[in-house]
Amino acid sequence: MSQTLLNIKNLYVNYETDEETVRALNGVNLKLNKGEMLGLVGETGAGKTTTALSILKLLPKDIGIITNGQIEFDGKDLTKLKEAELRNIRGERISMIFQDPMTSLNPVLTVGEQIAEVIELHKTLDKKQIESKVNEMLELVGIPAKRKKEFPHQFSGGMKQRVIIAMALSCDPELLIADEPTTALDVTIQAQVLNMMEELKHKLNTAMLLITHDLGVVAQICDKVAIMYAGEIIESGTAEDIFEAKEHHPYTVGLFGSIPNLIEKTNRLKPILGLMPDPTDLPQGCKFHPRCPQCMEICRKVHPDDRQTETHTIKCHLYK
Amino acid sequence: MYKYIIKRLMMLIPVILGISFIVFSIISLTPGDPARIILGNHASEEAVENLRQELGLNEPFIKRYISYVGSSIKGDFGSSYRTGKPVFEDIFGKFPLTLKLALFSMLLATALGIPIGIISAVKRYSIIDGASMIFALLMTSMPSFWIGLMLILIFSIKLDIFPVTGVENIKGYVLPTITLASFSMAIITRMTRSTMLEVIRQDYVRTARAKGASTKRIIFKHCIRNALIPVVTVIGINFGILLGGTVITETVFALPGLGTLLVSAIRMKDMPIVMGAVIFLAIAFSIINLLVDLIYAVIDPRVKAQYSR
Amino acid sequence: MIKKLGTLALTFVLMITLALAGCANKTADVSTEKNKTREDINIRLKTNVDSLDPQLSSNDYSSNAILNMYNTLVISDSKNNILPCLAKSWEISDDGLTYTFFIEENVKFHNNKKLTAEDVKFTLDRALTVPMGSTYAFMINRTDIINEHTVKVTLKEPYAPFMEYLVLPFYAILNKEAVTAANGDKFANPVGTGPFKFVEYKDGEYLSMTRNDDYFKTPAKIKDVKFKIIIDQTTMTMALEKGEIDFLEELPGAERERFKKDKRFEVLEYPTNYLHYFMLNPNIEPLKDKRVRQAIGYAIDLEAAKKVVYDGAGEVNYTILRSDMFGYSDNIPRYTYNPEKAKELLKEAGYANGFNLKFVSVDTVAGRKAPQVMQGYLADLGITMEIETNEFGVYAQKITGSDFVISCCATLAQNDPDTLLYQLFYSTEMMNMPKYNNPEVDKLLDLQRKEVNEQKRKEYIKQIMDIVMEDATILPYLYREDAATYPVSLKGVTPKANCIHYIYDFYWD
Amino acid sequence: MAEKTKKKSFYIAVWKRLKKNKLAMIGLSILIIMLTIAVFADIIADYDTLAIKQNINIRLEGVSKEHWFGTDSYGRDIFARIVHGSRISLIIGIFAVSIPLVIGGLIGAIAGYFGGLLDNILMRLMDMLLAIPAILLAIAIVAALGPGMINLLIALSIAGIPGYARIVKSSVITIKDLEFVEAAEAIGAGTTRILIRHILPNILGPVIVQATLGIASTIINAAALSFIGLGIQPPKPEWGSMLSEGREYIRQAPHLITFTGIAIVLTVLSLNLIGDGLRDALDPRLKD
Amino acid sequence: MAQPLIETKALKKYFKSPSGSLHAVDGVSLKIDKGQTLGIVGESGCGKSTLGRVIIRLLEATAGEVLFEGKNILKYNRNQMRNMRKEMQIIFQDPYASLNPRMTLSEIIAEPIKVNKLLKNRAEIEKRVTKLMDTVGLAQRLINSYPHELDGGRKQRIGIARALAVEPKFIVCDEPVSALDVSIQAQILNLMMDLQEEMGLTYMFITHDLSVVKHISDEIAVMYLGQCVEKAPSDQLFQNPLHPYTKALLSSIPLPSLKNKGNKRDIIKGEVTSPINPPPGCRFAPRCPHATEECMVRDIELIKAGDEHFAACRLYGRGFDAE
Repeated sequence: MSQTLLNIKNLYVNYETDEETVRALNGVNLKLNKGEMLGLVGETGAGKTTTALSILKLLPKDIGIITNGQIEFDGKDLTKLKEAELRNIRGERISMIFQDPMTSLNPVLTVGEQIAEVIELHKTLDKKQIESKVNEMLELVGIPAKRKKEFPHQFSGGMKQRVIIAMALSCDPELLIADEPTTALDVTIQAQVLNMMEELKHKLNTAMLLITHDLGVVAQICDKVAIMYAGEIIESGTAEDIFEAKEHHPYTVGLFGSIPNLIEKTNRLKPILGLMPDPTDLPQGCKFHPRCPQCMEICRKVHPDDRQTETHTIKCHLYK
Repeated sequence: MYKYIIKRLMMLIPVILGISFIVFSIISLTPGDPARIILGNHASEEAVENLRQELGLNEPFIKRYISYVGSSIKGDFGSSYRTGKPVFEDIFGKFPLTLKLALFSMLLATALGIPIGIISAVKRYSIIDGASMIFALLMTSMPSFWIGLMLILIFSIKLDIFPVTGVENIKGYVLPTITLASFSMAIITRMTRSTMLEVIRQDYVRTARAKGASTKRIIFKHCIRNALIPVVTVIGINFGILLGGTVITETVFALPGLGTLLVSAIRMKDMPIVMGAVIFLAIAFSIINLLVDLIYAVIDPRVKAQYSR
Repeated sequence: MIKKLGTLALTFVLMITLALAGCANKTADVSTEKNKTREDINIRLKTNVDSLDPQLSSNDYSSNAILNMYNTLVISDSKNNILPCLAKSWEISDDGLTYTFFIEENVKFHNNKKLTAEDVKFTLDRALTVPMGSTYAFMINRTDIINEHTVKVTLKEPYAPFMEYLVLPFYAILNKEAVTAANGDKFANPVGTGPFKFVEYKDGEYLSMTRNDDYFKTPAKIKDVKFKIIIDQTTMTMALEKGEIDFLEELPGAERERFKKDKRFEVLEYPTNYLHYFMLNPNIEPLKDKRVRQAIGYAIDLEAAKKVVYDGAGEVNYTILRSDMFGYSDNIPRYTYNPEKAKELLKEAGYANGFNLKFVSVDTVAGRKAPQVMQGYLADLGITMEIETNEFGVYAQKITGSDFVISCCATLAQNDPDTLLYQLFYSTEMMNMPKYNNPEVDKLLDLQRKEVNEQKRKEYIKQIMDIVMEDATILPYLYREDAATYPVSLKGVTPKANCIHYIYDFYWD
Repeated sequence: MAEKTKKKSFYIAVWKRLKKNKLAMIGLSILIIMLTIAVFADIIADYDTLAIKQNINIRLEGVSKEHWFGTDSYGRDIFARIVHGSRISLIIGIFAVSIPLVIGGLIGAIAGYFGGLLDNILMRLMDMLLAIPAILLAIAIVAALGPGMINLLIALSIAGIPGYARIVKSSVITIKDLEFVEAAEAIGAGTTRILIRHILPNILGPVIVQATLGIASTIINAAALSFIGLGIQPPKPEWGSMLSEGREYIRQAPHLITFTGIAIVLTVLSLNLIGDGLRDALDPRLKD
Repeated sequence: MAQPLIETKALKKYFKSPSGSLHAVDGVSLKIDKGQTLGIVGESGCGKSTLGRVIIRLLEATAGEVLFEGKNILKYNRNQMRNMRKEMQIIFQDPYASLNPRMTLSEIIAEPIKVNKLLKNRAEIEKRVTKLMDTVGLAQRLINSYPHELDGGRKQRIGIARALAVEPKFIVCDEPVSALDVSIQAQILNLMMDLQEEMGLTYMFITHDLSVVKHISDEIAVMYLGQCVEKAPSDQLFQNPLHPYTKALLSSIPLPSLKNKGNKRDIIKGEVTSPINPPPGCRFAPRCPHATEECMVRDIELIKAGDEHFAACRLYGRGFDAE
């Protein structure tokens, strides 16, 4: 079992504005080993992005607050670090890429400058060394080095995402957090980018936390999977546990039921009824109970804890 | 790029023709006879009459306009009824003072406006934000002549630091510059603050933070350049207005700028001066707008791409 | 980080103000000791110079300033006596038609050409052709050269105040050669014989001159004269206080006590010949009826009005002629403040409950204030008056076209009342804007103009005054009182009713 | 989960956000005070006896019990004149904004919605008006038509038209391409219905902000025009002309200037504060 | 075979752009029978949205015909077009931008009725609105709420109710579920299929999501750079894709199962070429592994390559001398 790189224990995060308090994360536990790719799956508002942002403490200033829990990275608890120490980790040891490539690059700076910036921040290299590193990274992601003088608006969506990935990996970080990296791209371009990310994972041995709502993407490139609902991880395990095991959390069953199957012809989908819970007043007990077809009396009152098999955990009273 | 500049300058011609017609009609179709004004109410009727003849004021309005346009195309903008000197000699006599005043006050307004705007955006809802907003609002809320008078009272009379009038030496420029700058500074501060707030929320700022860049570096390297693009327009427009010479400040500080010349020309119905000055200002205003657009292209590569096609 | 940005902004601002303040020396101090060595003087000029050629200027303030570069044949002292200048002496024929002037010999122009009778003839002949000629030279018929230094001028008909006219800047003697070369350019380099030579004129800023060392009399004591153009009154008083200007003529009434109490300054108050008066149009209802016009005369307390409009400066004039003018007598009828009589007259005229009228005014300090005071007093009689403050251009056009019911005006009188009465009451006279037409008055005016015997002439003037005051088309108000203000160390300033101050006489002691 | 069925309109949401902005509230309270003064001017101080009646012998008196703000150079009570002056200034402010708002708004809407040649011509016209400095245009008009309230309004309104035309045009262009406008076309709604029901209600935000700031700058411009003698005809009390009258006595009777100046600054400041507050409230994105 | 409800013939739509003319829709011929759903699938920039808008004349076509029940509606004048509006409707992708934020729910749904004067008095309209809300599954208590108070799913239901208000026969659905979460997406798809069965509606369903298009469509047309490259019944298309682009498209979809994880799949290289002044011939040629110069000569029509299965590719016969 490779060595644990990231270990999130019992993480609680609230968004406090003067009108209301949004309880975004409610006790998240997550473990990621070196060189491993974990898929974090969930619908809008499940708390995927909040989890990612709290690792690097990029939550909106004095509004997104970590109220409880630790985030251990390579032995150190990130939640306790001061801003200066965190800054050294961001971009060098952990880097992050975001969903919409169109707006993630600064329109007025050349692509080369923006990649060089992260190297300047963390590595003490002279100008020539930095330039050659920039060229190397661009070639790595399949973009001709001579285009480093061009501006973001001269690249297509797919190309921009490659630049962003090159930028994130240019300091050879141990962990890359990718928040829905290919959602905004077309299917064919998404395929190209996912292939590239898989190759880079093997070549640079970078651990990756891939956040997405597309179970297909998770199946294709992830080693382990965690499914989030209303700020909690309700099921996690290896890809085999999630895609091939028999027992599943009712929400996971509902998710798979909502996706049209490409192979057989199904007449009607089996969607999950009702709506996502309101994060300002979450239901008692199991947060999924209002929408759960197998809801029992206990589910309404008692919060279920993890039923742990060797690698597969499910947070549901059905599987005591 | 040059094709674009020439096209923009070509577009200037219809605008100038339009303006010249509007101003020409306002001045000539309204009461008040220039000849009588020049000779005063003592002069006899026939003295006024042959001066009218001399200045060609008796021809119908349209004929005078056409002859005016005809001669101005050839470069002859006529000479002032009052001084008899060619129009642009008077205008260029007064223009350097107004230009200096406009430059100094725009410099001061930008030097103060932008940093305060940035600080109050970065430290939103803090005391600095509140204080700078109140200060900016106060400046726009006070009539400029009131500010001017107060400045003279305090700095010239009581503290005796700056002169009341006259711009022989540089000290004469201080109080008028502060008066003029107060208004544009307020606008620049508010504009910078709102664009900075906009830029701070952009995704690429979040990417920069994820790269481990400090807030200071993000503000200087990423935010300011993007935030300044719309601010440049505001500075351009304000500079154009200042070039028109602010009559009020010039009256209070007894500075013979373009504004005073133009207002007294309007009152005296000195048509050639009014037309010359308005056309000169229109050209200056359009050139400034063109410069603003070119600066746009320098700052924002997306805009440059548009022009070079 | 933010602190750094803040300090950056503050240092930037301090740097600018210091740079602007630092590189200039402290302005001249007003205190007296340093003045010993002073040889320059800054004088406030109220308007732009509209022409450096005195005959082409229509603005009194501007022509009074440029007069210092020229000389007239004769000048006047503070008591309005006519003294010789370029004309050593002169003879007037018995019938008052011909005037012979004997010119000073060794006078040189600034282009050091000698002054000859030819220059004088050229000046007087040109006076008839220029536009302003109709206002100032209507009485001259011909000018003949007797010899190199003697000139004979013949008038169209005898005109007593002619000598007073020769004092005006319009009659400054020009250099024939220079003026013909300039051919009508108002701003060509002026060539005069005056105590000061032209240096530079920057439109809207200043007019500067320097001492003419080979002046035909002893050269002026002051070397450099600079007329600074400051239009705004408030700015003017502050500039005086700061020492940026050393002499101004019209200190506003509000500031007089303050400056009188201030021992650094001297305030010299004197009445001028500028008569301010209201004009009532007798040809337009409701002022057609004489009694209504008289009622308006009685309705206004001119003493109180003076306090508002001129802050108490000057003394009210009820009789058009000033007490020191020829032909004045105490029993000229006048309209003192008498509201009851005014109401009575209105009732008689059938306007018991008042009427509406519009005051056509001009955008000057007096032009804005006087009508407002009248408005207040007329309101007491139930008369509602609307005030229309116009641009000078529009105002001039309206009054010269007598397109007004009631308006205000001012004119420069002379000691001899002939011009004043002629302008205000003669039916064909252009300045008679209310278009007052009384053949009786016309006859009397002609008689007094020709009458050489002073006693008879006074008699005629008395009769004229009785009629015109009765008709009340002109309601006199006051002769404007100027207040020349200057540092105590400046000497040689004398009261000048015609507002012509010769800088030549000024000196720092 | 009880869903509120009350008709919680968009404007109530805006009001809730505005209420949180302290500065805007200060501005609003000042404005309300000014408005009440303007509306009840006759009750607070009688127009004829105090604001107009001249009383030469109590001229230029300082602050006193009967005359809270002292008297002016004609002996009239300054407090009364400021009170009645507020009515005139606010009327000028409101009219000199609403007229160009309607005209400029129409031009902007037409230019923005139809685009093409019409847009070009109209915008060139606006450029012309904009190229002539606003205050000079106003002076030319007042000098031409003569001073007086109506001409002052005309002068200030003409200068305001291009500003509103541009704001409305840019907002219309952004709204025009949104899908709910296409949906309206799809159900057969005519152009006028789309303009009135769909586009205009959605461009109110920036226009209201510009209007409040517009009233503020109009009051200052009116004062400036009076300062150079082109303002309202006496004896009507207008802040600008009161200020320029008082200027002469700045050293001898400063109270003439101070109180009127403060009145102008307070009113204009309150309008600016509200304008800024509205801009934040109407654009929810600005809220973090 | 009954006359198709809607049919397009060589439909073209070109836009003027600063550097040439943009061929958004470049000669598309399709037909949809009554009660059927035609899926239009393709990547961004292939012109699928423009096609939908041109058919219901939100955008004016540059060339070609659109036959609704046999009649070419492009020739209709304003009034004819006004009652055509009642027959054809559209549903949009972005729930936030497709509803006027200043109008309440009932106003939005009632507007089509009022504009087309279908019902006169208020009570009848009110009744119609509540009935429509039931059909699309909206709770009655939301009648007075504003769009900004509702989530994406409910807003999309309002869009559908608005479209149904005029009882149309044909609805263009422009990516109606792409902006929704998977669970909400499933609810809306089920609703649309139920409505189709109940009211016999005909859909043109535009999307970039292949799994969604397979589920809802009877027939699917694949578009690339303004042209229809393949058209077939949905099962045939997925079991036996013919056009190289369709093959590449299907193979690049990540499947939510581990069956063929890890084995190399042939994904296409490069990026979509520019639609401005496109060269003649097959648009996919620059990226197609089987491309030869023949592909670059002239535009290739849809060639019949099976029962109702057409592909615009040289591999399936000489496309340009039509049999």
